[in-house]
Amino acid sequence: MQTTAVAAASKRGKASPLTDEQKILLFRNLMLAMALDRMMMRVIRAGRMVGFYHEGGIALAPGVAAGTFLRKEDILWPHYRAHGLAHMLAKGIDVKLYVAEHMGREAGCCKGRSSFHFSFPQDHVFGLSGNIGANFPMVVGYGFAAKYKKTDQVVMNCSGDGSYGEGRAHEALLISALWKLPVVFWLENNGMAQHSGEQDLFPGKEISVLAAGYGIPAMKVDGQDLFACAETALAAIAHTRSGKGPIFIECRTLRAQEHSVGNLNNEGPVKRDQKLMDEWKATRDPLKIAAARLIEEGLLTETVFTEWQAEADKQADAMDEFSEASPKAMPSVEELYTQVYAGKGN
Amino acid sequence: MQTTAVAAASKRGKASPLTDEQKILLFRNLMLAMALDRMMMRVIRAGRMVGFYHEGGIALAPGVAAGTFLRKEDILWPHYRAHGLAHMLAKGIDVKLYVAEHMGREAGCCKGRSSFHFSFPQDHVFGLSGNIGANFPMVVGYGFAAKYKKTDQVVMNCSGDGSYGEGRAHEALLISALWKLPVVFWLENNGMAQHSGEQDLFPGKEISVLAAGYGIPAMKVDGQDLFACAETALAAIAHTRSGKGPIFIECRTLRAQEHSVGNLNNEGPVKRDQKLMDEWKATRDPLKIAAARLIEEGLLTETVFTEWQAEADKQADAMDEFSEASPKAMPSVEELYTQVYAGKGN
Amino acid sequence: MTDTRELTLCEAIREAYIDEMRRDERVFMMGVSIQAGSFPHTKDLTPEFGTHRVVDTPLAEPAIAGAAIGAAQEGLRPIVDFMYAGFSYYAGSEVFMQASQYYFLHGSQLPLPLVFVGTCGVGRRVANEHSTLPYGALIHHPGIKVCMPSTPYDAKGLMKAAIRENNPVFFLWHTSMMSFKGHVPTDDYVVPLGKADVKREGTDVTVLTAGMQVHTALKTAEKLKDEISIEVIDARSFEPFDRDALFKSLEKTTRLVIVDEDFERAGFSAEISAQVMEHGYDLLDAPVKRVCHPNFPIPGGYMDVYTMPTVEKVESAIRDVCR
Amino acid sequence: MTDTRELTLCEAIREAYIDEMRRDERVFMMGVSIQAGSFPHTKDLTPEFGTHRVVDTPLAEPAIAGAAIGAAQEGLRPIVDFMYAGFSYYAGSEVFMQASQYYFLHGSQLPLPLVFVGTCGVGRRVANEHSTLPYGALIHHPGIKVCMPSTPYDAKGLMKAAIRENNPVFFLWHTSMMSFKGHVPTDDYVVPLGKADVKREGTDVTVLTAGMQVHTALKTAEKLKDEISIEVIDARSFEPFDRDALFKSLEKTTRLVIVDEDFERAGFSAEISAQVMEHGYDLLDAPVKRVCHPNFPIPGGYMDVYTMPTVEKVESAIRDVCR
Ligand SMILES: Cc1ncc(C[n+]2csc(CCOP(=O)(O)OP(=O)(O)O)c2C)c(N)n1
Ligand SMILES: Cc1ncc(C[n+]2csc(CCOP(=O)(O)OP(=O)(O)O)c2C)c(N)n1
Ligand SMILES: [Mg+2]
Ligand SMILES: [Mg+2]
Repeated sequence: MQTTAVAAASKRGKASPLTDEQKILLFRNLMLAMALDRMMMRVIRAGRMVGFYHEGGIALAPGVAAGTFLRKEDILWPHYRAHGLAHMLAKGIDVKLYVAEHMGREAGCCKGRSSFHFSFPQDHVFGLSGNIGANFPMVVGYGFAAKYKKTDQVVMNCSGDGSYGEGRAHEALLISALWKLPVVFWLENNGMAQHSGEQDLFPGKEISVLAAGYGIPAMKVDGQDLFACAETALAAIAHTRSGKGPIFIECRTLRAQEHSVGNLNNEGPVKRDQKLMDEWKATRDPLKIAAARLIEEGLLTETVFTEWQAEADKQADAMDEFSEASPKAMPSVEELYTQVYAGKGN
Repeated sequence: MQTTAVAAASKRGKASPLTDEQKILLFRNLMLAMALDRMMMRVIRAGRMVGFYHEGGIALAPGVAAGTFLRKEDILWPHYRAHGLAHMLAKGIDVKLYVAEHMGREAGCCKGRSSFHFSFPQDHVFGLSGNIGANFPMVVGYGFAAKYKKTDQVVMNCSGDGSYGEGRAHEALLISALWKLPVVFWLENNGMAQHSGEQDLFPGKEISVLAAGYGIPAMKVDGQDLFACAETALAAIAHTRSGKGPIFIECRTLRAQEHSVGNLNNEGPVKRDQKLMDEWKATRDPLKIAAARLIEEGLLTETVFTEWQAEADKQADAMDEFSEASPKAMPSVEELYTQVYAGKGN
Repeated sequence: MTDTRELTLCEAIREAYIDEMRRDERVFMMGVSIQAGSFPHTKDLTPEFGTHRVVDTPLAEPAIAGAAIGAAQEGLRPIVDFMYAGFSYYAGSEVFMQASQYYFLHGSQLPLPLVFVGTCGVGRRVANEHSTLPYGALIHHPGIKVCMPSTPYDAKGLMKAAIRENNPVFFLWHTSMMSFKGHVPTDDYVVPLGKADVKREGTDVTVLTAGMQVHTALKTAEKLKDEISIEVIDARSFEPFDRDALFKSLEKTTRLVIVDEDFERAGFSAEISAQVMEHGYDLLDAPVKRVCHPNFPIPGGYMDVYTMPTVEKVESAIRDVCR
Repeated sequence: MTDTRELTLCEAIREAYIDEMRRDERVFMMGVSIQAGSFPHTKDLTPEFGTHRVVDTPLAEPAIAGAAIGAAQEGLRPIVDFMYAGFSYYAGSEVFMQASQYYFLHGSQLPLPLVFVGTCGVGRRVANEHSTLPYGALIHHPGIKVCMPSTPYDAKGLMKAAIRENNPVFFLWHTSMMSFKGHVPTDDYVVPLGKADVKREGTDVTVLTAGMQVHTALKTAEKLKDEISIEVIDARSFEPFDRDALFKSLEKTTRLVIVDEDFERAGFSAEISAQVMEHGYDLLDAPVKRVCHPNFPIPGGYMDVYTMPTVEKVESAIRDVCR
């Protein structure tokens, strides 16, 4: 029953367990994730998306960190913010199929019918759900299956502070601890759920304190610090992969914009402070923070930054184009009726 | 965020905050509760009960303690074991109407139609539910109402260790802490839920450790020690009544018999140890423990014990007779159809 | 004569809240992010009523649904807003079994005045939980009343009736109708639960429907007006259901089409068809037809154009029953 | 010829578990107190299969329902026993929306082979959660198959079919039938989901029913045999429903009574009545009649004698349709 506050790893400089290659990979993943987030915002603003989009903004470092070190067979439940694009691209998933899904296209990963509640079964990613907190019961099943099959799969279970209001979170924490399931409870705590601030959501500030009640070790990390998040993810994955049972990670991050496109941006009845959010964007942008660190370490130059950035934007745009090129998925009712049940069992 | 292990008060002897009158009241309440439990067992074994009965046995001290100091307007959710009879009679409720309910009689508190999922609205007792854990969402409502109406009502929320598996428990703990609701989380932990032992139910031994995660103070008490339970109840009620928000009490008790009448008595696949249970009955019977203490303190003699015992048994039998004398409730379908909705609103 | 103004559906609901919270101190509201107004019907209520009567809750649907029951038992009159009605499935036990059944099971002693609110509806392309219309499932479980307005007028009146009702009511509203405008009186009025409304009179065919689909039915009636005279009945409440109004119409038309955005199987339309079978068989000159959501999950994407009731589908059903 | 023995309904289910767990390593079971056997169908399975395949869980229905989905997505074939089916309402979202809808919504790529099990039924006088038969509510939500046996033979065969099925199945069994005995083959067989069974042939009236009520129907048929020839059809699965079998029978009898222990409103019987209205209108010589649980919560106490379908009520419905 230990609660370890991990000192922000970036302060430890060269002591980081991350290799240079890993740092660059993480950095470029974050760059792409943020480029994708901007592209998605353009697409929804242009009215070309079906359904919702929830901007990631400057909150994507935890997702990149959570995804980057997973193996293909590890199970990932991505946080729904920015629709898990950061998590998934970091895991190596071909997310253009998911972009197409957002646009309701035939090329979509779920044939354009899932809205954003998609699945990539072959990549061991099984969703997002319209009901926040739906991950919790499911991860019990993933963790159970890993133990049952005697694999060393890890379950990376990402969700927001809002989701920890649901009783389902308790059930998952309890059962994961009881059965020593390989589940990383990866909390991306931005202190907000829709239009409610943390003072209306949780009695304390740190949700990770819950973990102790179940005997689950917990760590906290600055969610704006990509490399700190990554080091924590490595530690968490190693912990669970070695059979030690679940672990709880609280990444503290920021929501510098409204909940979802076209929404209010309030905390309860009060409008949130735009100046503060602008300041966060200026000073707490994880890409800028990571870039400064890489430059300091001689791993990056301004020129390379600009080059990579252009590449990331191009990649993002290509996904948009790929999606637009695919026809709108509009199967008939008759065809859909054939899709309700899977064929023959065994 | 404090977890206070309350030293068994009985050891503190005269330092107890309980008056002699209170001790005697508690003792006689327990005596009656145990007499009622035996009577209910006779009734169900004789095939005269409709529905279930879950024997209380030697686990009724916490319930008596939880109920005895409540005011009429305080809300009580009784633990379902022994169907809350101990809790309710201690609160001063006319439980013969509930006995009649168990027998499906017209005199039943809910017109004989609730099985054991009764309610005494005028006494601020609103049930038991077929779904274990149903108390948790409801107590949020009771606590909210007390605060909203600015009364100093206390909500005594009694349930077993099994119920704390449900996510609804988390939601109630979280919201009660967040809103500082006057809820006593009164856990009667017998280390069993139906045919599962605690090793299959909770990762640690003490469920009260959960409370710390929400910043809820917690106390533990020996559930076989009536007076220790009572002192803890007094402290818990005082705490919540004074507006300090919720409190968590873990009473450790014992299940010395099967889950419900006619059931197996296993822990998982293994039969429970009958000798151990018999030993508990011999050495851990709360009435015997309390009697010894009262005799030691000069508040009871063997003769008086026998007298009171006979009185309690008579009272219990009278409830059976009262119930038997009432006709079986068998309204027609037409009549029941008039009972679905309440009349005019306001 | 009462004054009326144009209000949106959400503004009309909001006015009902304001009226009833002014009238009765026991009325309060809870939900996730209702203070800001995740939808406009709860926007800006705190300046007048405070955050203790318009309460933001953590995400914990079972707890807030159960809290409504508990608070009602302790004498309050709660309104619990689930945001999307599909989220209420987390509280399946509290909604389907507890709220609806406790009054009866506990001996019909203690009224449970509470209102659950949820938005729903196909056509915004957001799939399952954000679309599901739970009325078919709700009415299967006895003890809870269920309504859904098709106009701002009905929205305000039904909400006021729901809040004054002494029983649990699930008030549904269609997300696509958020900004639908209509005349709403300033004066106090209620639209009673259990009273259908003839939204258009006709003599050849009755179309029974509710919510958003009232408008599909009205458009169809308009389109066919030179050929077939269509009576459009807005059920407004699914439970209690106004069978008298329906049968009165059938006496005239002898033909029935039910238009229902919810899943077809074992839903509201099935029930009405079965009731007509049992109690109105002799009124009919043709079998009842249903136009519903097909029996597959509500997809996201562009498929809603095929899965929703449309003028074409309603027209074709009408032509079928007239054959 | 295959050997048969007399087994109870629970023993028959248990045999299906044993067969299928032997056949397929991916099959496992979870539930509250299933190792001991809170009901006999899971009794004493751990000596052969171990506590890792017959798993006792904490009380946490949403988690174990969701765990079934998760484990199925990861290639296992879970059986989740809710004990009483009414407890599954805690997992309303997992059962009604997620298990049933994910296959379709996720592009019909990944089968979800899982079995939910729950006991239910009126008549043991234990009221709501311990009685509720959720099949009416379940079939309203597309994507999940639902069945309930009326004999030990069907119990074993349906359970084996459910376990081998590549889709979510909710297997219900009636608590009052726990000890019902019947012949069960030792050889491997399945009773396919979606196949009704004519439990008694007749020519005058069809009685469609399932589970425990098959026996009420059979008793009624026996009672009236000299007067009215009654065909008793056991639906066995509510979804998929074997409409062909029903219509074949109706072609002969032209009269239909549906006997359904679940709530009447918007349930299985309503759906079948509506389907007959839509697709079999011309087959009928009288309107379909339903004999169901009345539209009020299932009371405890002695009222079940009035609320359950009985021979008297079924007889009276039969006489009505024969008039
Ligand atoms: C069961 C349920 N309740 C409410 C919602 C509405 N909702 C969607 S996202 C959201 C906020 C979630 O907050 P959090 O988990 O902290 O993620 P964040 O948006 O802050 O990244 C809410 C309330 C929902 N989708 N599902
Ligand atoms: C939601 C739900 N799940 C399971 C059950 C079956 N059940 C009834 S009592 C019980 C055990 C409860 O254990 P606990 O709360 O510890 O009380 P105890 O019986 O030990 O006094 C169980 C599993 C139920 N009634 N409701
Ligand atoms: Mg958040
Ligand atoms: Mg217990």
